[in-house]
Amino acid sequence: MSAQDDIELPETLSYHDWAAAVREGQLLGQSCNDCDHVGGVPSGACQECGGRDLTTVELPTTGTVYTETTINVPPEGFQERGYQVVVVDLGDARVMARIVGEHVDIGDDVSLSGFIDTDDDHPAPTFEPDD
Amino acid sequence: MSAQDDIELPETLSYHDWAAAVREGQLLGQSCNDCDHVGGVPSGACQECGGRDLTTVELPTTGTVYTETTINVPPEGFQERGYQVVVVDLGDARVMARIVGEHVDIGDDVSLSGFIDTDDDHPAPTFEPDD
Amino acid sequence: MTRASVVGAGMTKFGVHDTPMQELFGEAAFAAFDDAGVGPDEVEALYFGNAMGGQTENVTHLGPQVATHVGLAGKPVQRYEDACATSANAFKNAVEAVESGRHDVVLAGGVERCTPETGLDTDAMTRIFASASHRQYEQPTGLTFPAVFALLTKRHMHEHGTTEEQLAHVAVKNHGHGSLNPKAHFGKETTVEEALDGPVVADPFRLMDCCPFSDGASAVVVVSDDLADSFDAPVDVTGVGHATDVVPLADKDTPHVTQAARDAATTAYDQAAVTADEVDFAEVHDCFTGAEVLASEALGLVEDGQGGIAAAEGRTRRDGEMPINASGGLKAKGHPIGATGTAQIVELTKQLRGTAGDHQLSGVECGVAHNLGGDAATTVVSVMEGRA
Amino acid sequence: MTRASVVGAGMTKFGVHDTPMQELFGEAAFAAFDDAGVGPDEVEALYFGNAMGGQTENVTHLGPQVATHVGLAGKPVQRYEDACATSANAFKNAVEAVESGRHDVVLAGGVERCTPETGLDTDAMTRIFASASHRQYEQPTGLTFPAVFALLTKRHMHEHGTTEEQLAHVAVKNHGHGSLNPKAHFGKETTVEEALDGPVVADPFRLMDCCPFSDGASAVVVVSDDLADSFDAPVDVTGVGHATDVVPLADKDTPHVTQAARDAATTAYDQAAVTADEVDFAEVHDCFTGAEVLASEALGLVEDGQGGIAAAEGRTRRDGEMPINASGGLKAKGHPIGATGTAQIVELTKQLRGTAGDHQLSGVECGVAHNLGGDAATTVVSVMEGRA
Ligand SMILES: [Zn+2]
Ligand SMILES: [Zn+2]
Repeated sequence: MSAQDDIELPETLSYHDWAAAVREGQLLGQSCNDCDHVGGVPSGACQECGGRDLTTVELPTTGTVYTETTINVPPEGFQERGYQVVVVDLGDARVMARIVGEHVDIGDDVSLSGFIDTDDDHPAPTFEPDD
Repeated sequence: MSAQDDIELPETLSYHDWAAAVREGQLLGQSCNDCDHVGGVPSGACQECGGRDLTTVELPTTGTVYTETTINVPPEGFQERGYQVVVVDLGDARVMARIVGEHVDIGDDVSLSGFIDTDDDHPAPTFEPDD
Repeated sequence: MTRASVVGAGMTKFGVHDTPMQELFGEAAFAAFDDAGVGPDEVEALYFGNAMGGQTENVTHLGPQVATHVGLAGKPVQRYEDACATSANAFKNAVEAVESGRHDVVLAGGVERCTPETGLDTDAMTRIFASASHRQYEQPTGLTFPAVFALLTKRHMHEHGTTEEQLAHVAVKNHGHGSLNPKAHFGKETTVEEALDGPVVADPFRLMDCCPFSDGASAVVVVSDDLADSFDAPVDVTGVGHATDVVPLADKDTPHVTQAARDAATTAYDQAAVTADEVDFAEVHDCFTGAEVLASEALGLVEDGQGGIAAAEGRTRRDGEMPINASGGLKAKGHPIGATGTAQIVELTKQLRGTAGDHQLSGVECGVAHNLGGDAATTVVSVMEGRA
Repeated sequence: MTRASVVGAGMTKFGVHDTPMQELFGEAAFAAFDDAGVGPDEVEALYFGNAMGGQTENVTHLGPQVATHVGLAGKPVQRYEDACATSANAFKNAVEAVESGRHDVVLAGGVERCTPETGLDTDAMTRIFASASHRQYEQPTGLTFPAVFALLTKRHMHEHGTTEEQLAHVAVKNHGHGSLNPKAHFGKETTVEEALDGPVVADPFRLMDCCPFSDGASAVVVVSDDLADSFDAPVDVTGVGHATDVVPLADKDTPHVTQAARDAATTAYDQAAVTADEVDFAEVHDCFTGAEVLASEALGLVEDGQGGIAAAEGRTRRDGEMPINASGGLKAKGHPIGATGTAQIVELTKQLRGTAGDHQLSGVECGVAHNLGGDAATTVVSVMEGRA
């Protein structure tokens, strides 16, 4: 049973909705009612056709690593070094996320595992490698 | 005897020269060799005619208050409140400065009294009212 | 002569918004699209204003972000920053882009977040606003932006006898105007007594002499003269003047005359072939009450030295001979820095169409917008007229 | 077709400067004035780029400040910010201003200070650079700019087999080029071994894959086609393409193809009526070695997937078939953000005139500049050709 059955998805997806969902272990995107394009983060208009008739959709929480890098020189506000940032391909859409746990390579299967909010209360989803 | 007799004035006036002079109790400006306009702070070109043939000049250290205000809501980095900032008319040129000592009004006579450098090592000249 | 036409205009309410800048801008841009009846596919470029997102929220390269949000990804996007004149400068460049035939339809607008919703307190924001003064020759004195305009206003008071009461009348007038504008940050009237009783920020300015810290966005769809008639309600841009002045302010010839405003106005009036007498109303940059006094004189709407008196006598009230800031102005409508310039264009558009609602002026055919940046060293003056 | 001509070009040495931005900019602007043989009275407007002065030094409204310094106070000034594509965007708008007849002679240029001379350490500057990534959807992961291009490059390596050795060859080549350019930040050659031995910043990028933090300024005098012949050594701007892409990068169709660069190049080549084959040399935005690989492919100078191989084989070296970054590029010449775009135009101007000195290429008649901003979501591509 997916979370989609339990909670009401917002009609117009805002950053605040998206961030609240990340904190609840859910990734929200938008599907265009004109061209079926799916966007991985909230937008006012479809990236494919510019349409504004968008439906909020729950994105899968598992996917594969599309690309990745390990950061050894972090920005101010991030204490640790050697963390891995990835773009995860979720099928219809992609999201950027932090990896927790073992290092992953392009093509590896990963699952949503939680979030970090070290950056001034802005949450970022975290993924971990599947066994 | 003015300081001008003692020290060599820089041929091309830079901010660093100006700031060093402020720390030494001296105000440096530039006189245009084409139109005689005097600028109150270093510039690459004359404000009047655009000419670049400028001579560094020592400005008077006494003048009258051209305009003034007292600031009760300071920016971050300035602790005190209720300080007075003025534009001083030095004759050929004007400079912005901080007042130390008694409050002054437009038209009052003031003299260069030193400098403050509370702002990240950038000096600002200070003036005080003449008796 | 028509240089370009505004065919769509939109803005958010100015005030406190806990919303990322792209979403705020989207609200204004979509309102402008809908007003014009265009979709993003018809819009060829974005001329975008944001003054301080880098400092307030660590956001740069915001142009393509907001373009993505409104469906314009792919198109050329340029961000302008000229302190408080940020989006008027974007608008000027948008007008030139359609006038020259470079583009047919463009979007111009701006967004800013200045309220404590960004996490920054008054001291921090006061320092950020001070970044528009000279880093080497002004900021080290502890100068603030209220103080910049206080220095100009004090000299004006000295030369012309302008009084604190007259300044208070500007605030009272603009709060009165703002109370009729549902988009305004402040919806409440005030009194001269109340204004004169407020705490001093930088004398002669008390709290009520200063515009608020606001969040908001505004946007307009700008098209070429040729295309304008194919839209429902075009309003013509007949002049846009843009001038600068010497920085720092102590080096200006006569700081309080705001020469850049005079130069920009001369250019704009010449282009539009109008005189100040033919202007029916104006939106001017009243970041502080004294700034409105200086602007009303620089634009020739009031005689030199008479700006304070005109306000006190009600001549610049919405029922006076020369209504100034019928929207409430920056003072009451609010001042989300990068959104202010195009918000003035939104206001002119609505007034000239007769669709300003409760704060509509009657019988207006020619309006002027005056948006300044820094210590008035950047000024953009725009003349708009109803399409014949 | 000639859209505009560059008749004067100047830049500071890129490197470490303990000098306020107006003075740095002045050095470049005066060099451009002198090269063109114009004074400030003949220059009608300033199109100015600065990316992050607000964040690094609490300086905004810098346009009128630098204008004052170079004798242009009074004239219209507009500041552009599009992250690392800041001054290319200023240049584009300058070209359009003279092409349309709005102005006859304008100055375009930019300045930036990024070194620890500003008082900011690596962590602070890394956060400031990250401001060009998405505040809500990218920065919270701890993303940095080396990491942005690492993500693009890693995917390119995955799809095309590009190797770290090939990336190192880009660094070695550009350091070799930079050693011939007295304006370059780095004057020292390096080796593949040395490059592969450096500490990892964001894999696959080691220290030598990354451009330095630099201070510097650049400026060019741009005039209309009609006026160009009255100057000594005009170089024609025959195409300028400007495109954007979706932000954030995860939402881009295929991030590592840098579609905005392909779109901008198509526009620029079409305007110039040239094909990539007719290009003799290019300055591309090699903020990281991988970025040069992506750019060389996006511009069609190298086949898709061959960017790394081409560098390793010396095909993009100054003595190769398609010299890329003969100036040293961002990698060795340096990358004072807001100065980089017009510095590429300075380089093209000098190469096409045959006055580049020790790093002059032989027989070049058509050059391309590629300046990107953010995660390549802004790209400006310019084609320049010697005047017939
Ligand atoms: Zn769609
Ligand atoms: Zn002169």
